[in-house]
Amino acid sequence: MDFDFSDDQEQLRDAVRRWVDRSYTFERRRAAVKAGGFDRTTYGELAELGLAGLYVPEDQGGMGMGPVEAMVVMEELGRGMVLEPLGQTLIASGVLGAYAPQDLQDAWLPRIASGDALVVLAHQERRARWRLDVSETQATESGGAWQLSGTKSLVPAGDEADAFLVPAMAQGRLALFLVEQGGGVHASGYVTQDGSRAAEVKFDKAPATLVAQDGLPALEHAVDIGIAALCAEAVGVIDKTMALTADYMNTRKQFGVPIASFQALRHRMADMKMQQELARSMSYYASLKLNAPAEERRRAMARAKYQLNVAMRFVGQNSVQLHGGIGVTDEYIGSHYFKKLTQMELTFGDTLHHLGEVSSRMQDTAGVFA
Amino acid sequence: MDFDFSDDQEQLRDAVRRWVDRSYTFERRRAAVKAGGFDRTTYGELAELGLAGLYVPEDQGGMGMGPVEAMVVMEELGRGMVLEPLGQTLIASGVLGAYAPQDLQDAWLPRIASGDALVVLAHQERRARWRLDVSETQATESGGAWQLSGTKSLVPAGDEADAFLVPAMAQGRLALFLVEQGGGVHASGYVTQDGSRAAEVKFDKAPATLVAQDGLPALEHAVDIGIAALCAEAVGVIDKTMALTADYMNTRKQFGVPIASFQALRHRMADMKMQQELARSMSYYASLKLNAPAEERRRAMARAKYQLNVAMRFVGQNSVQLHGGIGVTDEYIGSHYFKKLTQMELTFGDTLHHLGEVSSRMQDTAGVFA
Amino acid sequence: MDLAFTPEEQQFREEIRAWVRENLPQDIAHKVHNSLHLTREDMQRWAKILGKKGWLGYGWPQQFGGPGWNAVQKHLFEEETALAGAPRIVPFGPVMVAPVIMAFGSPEQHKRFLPGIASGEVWWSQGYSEPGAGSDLASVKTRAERRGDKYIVNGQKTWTTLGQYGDWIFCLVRTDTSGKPQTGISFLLIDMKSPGIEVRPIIMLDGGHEVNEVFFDNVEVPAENLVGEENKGWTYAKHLLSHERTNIADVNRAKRELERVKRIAKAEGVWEDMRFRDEIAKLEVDVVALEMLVLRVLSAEKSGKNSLDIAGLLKIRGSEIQQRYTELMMLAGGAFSLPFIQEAMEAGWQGDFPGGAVALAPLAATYFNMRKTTIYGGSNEVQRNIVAQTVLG
Amino acid sequence: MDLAFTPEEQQFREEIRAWVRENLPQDIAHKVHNSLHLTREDMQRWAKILGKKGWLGYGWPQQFGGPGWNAVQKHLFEEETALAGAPRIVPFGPVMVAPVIMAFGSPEQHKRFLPGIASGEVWWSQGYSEPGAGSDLASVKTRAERRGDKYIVNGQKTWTTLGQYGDWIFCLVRTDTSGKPQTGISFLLIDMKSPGIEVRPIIMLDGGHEVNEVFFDNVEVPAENLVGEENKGWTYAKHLLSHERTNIADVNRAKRELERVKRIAKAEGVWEDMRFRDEIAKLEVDVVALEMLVLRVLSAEKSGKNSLDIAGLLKIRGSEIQQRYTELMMLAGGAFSLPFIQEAMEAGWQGDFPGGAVALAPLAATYFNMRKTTIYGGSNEVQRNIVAQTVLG
Repeated sequence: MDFDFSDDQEQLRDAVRRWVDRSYTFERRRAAVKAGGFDRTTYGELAELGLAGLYVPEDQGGMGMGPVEAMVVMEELGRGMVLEPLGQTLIASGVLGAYAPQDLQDAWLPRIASGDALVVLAHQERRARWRLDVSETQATESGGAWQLSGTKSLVPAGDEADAFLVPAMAQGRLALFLVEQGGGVHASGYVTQDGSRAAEVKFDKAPATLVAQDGLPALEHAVDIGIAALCAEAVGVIDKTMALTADYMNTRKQFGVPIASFQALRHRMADMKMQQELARSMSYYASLKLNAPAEERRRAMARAKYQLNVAMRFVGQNSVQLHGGIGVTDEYIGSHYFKKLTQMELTFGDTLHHLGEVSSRMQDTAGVFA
Repeated sequence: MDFDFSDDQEQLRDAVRRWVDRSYTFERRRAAVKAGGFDRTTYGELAELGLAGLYVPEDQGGMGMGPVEAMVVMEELGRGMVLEPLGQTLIASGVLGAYAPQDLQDAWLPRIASGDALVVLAHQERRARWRLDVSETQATESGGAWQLSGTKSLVPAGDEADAFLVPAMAQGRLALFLVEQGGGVHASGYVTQDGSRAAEVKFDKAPATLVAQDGLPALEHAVDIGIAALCAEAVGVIDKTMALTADYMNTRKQFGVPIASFQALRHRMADMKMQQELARSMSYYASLKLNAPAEERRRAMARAKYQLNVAMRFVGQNSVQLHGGIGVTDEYIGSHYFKKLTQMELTFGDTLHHLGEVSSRMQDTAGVFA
Repeated sequence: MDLAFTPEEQQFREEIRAWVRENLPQDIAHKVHNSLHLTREDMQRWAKILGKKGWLGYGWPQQFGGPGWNAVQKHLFEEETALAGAPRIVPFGPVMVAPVIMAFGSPEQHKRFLPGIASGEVWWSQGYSEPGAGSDLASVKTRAERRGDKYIVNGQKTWTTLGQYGDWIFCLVRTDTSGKPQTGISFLLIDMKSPGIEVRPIIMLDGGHEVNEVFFDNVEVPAENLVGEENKGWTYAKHLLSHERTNIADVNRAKRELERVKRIAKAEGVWEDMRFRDEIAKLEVDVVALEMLVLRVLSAEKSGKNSLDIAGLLKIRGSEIQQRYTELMMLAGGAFSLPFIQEAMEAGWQGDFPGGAVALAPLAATYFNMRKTTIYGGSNEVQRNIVAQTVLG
Repeated sequence: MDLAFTPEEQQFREEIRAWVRENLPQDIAHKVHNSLHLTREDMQRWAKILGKKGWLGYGWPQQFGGPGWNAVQKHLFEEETALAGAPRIVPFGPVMVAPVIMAFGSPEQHKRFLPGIASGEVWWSQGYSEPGAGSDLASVKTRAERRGDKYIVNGQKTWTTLGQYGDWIFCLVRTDTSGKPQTGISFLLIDMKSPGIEVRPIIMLDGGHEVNEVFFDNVEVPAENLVGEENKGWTYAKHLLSHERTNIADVNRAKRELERVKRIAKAEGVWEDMRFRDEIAKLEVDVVALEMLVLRVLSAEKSGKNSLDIAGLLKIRGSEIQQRYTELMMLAGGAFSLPFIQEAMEAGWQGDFPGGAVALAPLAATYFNMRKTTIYGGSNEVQRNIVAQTVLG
């Protein structure tokens, strides 16, 4: 049992942090939001750092790294509120590497690693809410070729992506497909609450390649990779939110003294610090359980996302409150962290959903190792 | 719409308060707890004040008063943590007056009003939890005479009472009976957490008189009378708890200053004050809805008991915390208020039960008048 | 003690209800019921309808042209308009500055300013907060120097709600720096068309333009626009603040929005989810308890027998509930609350919203916007200080 | 970074587990698993079994006869004993005073006091708190006057846990009143059989006798019982307090009690109630998150690479969770938690409990008793002050 990061991991963290601090300024981000919430150049820079290939094996041009390295990277991207969806790339490369036929891997993984191809998960449907086992998207086969029809919502960078991982019903059973942007795909993009880009993606007899016949385990795995990445990203967002809030409280004066001197506000910060450390602990937990057997992994992700959701809401709302008026203005960076936290709470399952998952998965004994 | 008390109501309050302050000292109460948690002499004094006949019509020897007067009285008894279960007397007289045949009323109401007869509700069964519509107690009829067999738990002052209101299954349907202490009744008494007395009461072919063939509405009404009385009592307990806590905070010094000067503790008190006023508001609401039609009344009681439960736990736990060490000693009166609040939370339905009741009774519109 | 309204009060309610049914424009009510964007014209239109009826200043005494209603009648009016989907009355004129002018202004000021406020013709703004001051109102820095029959005003106000529409602004200004902060403050009425005034928007986190900074650069204000006496403005300001808090709980809007939470939950399929419905149930209890608290205050005001010193509790609880129902609506929308499509918050928008869930379009923005309610009007932390004072001394 | 224990750590755990399985008396474990009353004899019996094995001072370095375990090994020992239902080690001797004697005591004191502590023969009590002092430990008033080779002690200590069983007591006493409160405090070891000592019980709200007042009336204490230097006791006390907090989160007990919450919920039929089960689920997440937090601290201690300054968080969260599981157990019992039948909290009681629900007999009392955990050991309010200091300076 060891929670120290290796030197390589520390170096990776430093590299990403340096890029965020030097290249990914708030002004650049703001411009990117105005321009639609996704910037291919920025994504290219992430790929240049090797991050797009983090989960891609070295012989496919990637770094062949694991969940802990992904966690380190996502924390730093969270600290900078980077808009480009690297978490999606982790999902796509992780799932393709684990479930796709070899030829599909050979075709896509090198392109993902180089940043040439952005592949994202397109699974959200209007009536499914947080359920993964239902879909109204239909897949039909004819002469060995698959076609998909249906609509997926809130697809990250959906009109900028080069391909999609899409769950659909094939002969009454959920399967997972890869669909390329192009004929039969109509993506309509928009900006979301946190400033990033998403799209409504309509598939109309779109040509598709089968990734996994038994799609639900692959889809669950995809979402779990996303949850672990999101938890880590959230830790970065929370860390930065806490730092901003502490700075503000030590600067801002009311009634002649810094507001950091008011005990009621200090205790609030202590409660936020609690959530911050619980969040970090459960983000570690999520990443360290990501390669566990499916049942154990699912239980761990539910626990982690529940705790992170609680922490994100508590820290976000109280940070705004402790800032007062400035905290609710667009000009101040803190309000953007708050919106980011809110959006993450509503991604990959909300608080009540994961409470339900924890509840239904409880066993007689419980603990980190159970 | 008017929340002022009438002069008569204020006089009633003064009379009860005077009795509590002068006659019902903490030392007297402590002695009563040691002696078993119920004192017939004390109950007689309540009856002398007319309180046992509060709900009994004047022509039956009572005061013929209503829920607001009951509320006023219960608040004051709560303030003094009076052990003797006047709420039970309100239940018995209210239910007998509303549901029993006239001859049964004539036989019992005058004796209840005078304090000669203590009649209590015996409804709790081990497997029923908070459900009122199930019972394993069986009633059988033979030649117009009823007999009851079964066990009721946690019957207030159950080994001191003269008679019981008992729900039991009669030909597959819940009916309500009156059973006198005596043959076929075996009551085994004990003290409860708040120092008051209760008993396990076993009925073994005990002779019974039918109060209501359709027992569920009567039992629900009984419990609702109990809830309204308990809410009012809780307001008295909370008021006194708040006063004790404020006094203590202004007296007790730490680090050279009264602990009332620490902002974090002041804000806690503000939150407790919120609960105190919400509790009082919902106690008013409960009493003012007690004569409403059954469906509206049940909804109102669920809302009220839910709010009071939340308030009781919050005020009780925080009062102990603000007191520090002294708050968890038997010697200090405050710890007894805390235990009283805890017991009331677990009487007539806990917090989650009433949340469920509110949830299942929600309508499109909501408000005090809906 | 009685929960029922008197027959007279019932009849009063019926009259209000009938009048609102006939006079509240349905396009405006539609926007209110769905959190769609209200234009200046929308707000002004409703204000003038009320003004014509004599109800824009519904809290005014009869001597100034108000209806002279008691506390319960005012509450019934607020309840009926809120439930019907009327916009909140923009308070700066009729609710805030008017009572100050009535209490402390000259007869000339009464004649000059009150009619325009009562009719809804003149839009007033509030010039209280200043940069860096927040809840510490007494630290006013905007200066007003007396030169002959004029004041020369220099300084800056901020958080001026809807100041971009303002015709006039009432300001706290510093006319004396020698004594304690509370002394040396004056209460000045300023024409916003005066040279030297600049209004700059503050964009809020939801993307909306609701508040402003107002800059004063050598603005000349006729001395006759001073309310009451010089350097006594702090007294008048406190008078205003006590008026500001009467309807601060906003429980009638909460009742309307609770209904809406239920509608949205049903549409989104979470009404059948016990976990989500429990959250609504808790909110329902909170709303009912708040309403009882408000009714207790009204009853005490009406009878004058027992005054209830719980304005702080009303502000705290009311704002918490406002935040909670906007939060629950957003949560009911789930992931479909996430698209940020500003045009979809305008009435009549015909575009495609993701998943066709256009009713959800304003929910996240409304949630974000409502974070302000625990900050403004005296932050909830300041309110807790006040409440604690009543308990602990 | 790795969540798994090393093979060596796994093997260590297995050894502990096997030993505990063989050596923990089952009658004692039964009491622990059911919150039944533990006698002095129970606690002493287990202490001596551990003492014989050399594990009563399981945190001691090898030079003083301890096993010299690292942080992870200590945790594994605590986990295995807690899950098996061992009583908590009474900390005053082996966990509190022993490290102070080791660090600051003389070789003679080492020889005289440590063996009796390590073996479990000698029962120690703590004399820190005084009436009216609470979290303000520096305000010690109990005086110790030097007369020749003796100190004469007068004053009063309070909240002395299990002091009724004590053979010896370690005390903070005032030996100098001239300087700041923190200076002039000395650390004295006192034989509780000395004339002039009186121990009076404080009965707790659950009816239990767990803490005491200890009165000192001209008690003579040989000067050789002074630890370290006169007037430097505050330094030693702080050393002790830092040791006191290591296992303050008590997460292993929390895991055991979480299992018990589930057992009780199933027996009471509320496991199938989604509302109740959700409360258990929240507790489960809380416990897992706390365990991760503890493991992070252990890892940091083991590697010495990153120190984690979060003792305050562990105390706050650990105590909140302790309170919550006792609360949930009581709530699971519902109305049947209400009978207060003290004999039913003794093992082997054969009487009739209402409804036959004898397993519920201690639940309310345990809930009441656990209210102390957010008060003692530095109240959670004091802990929040400390945590805030780390964030805000």
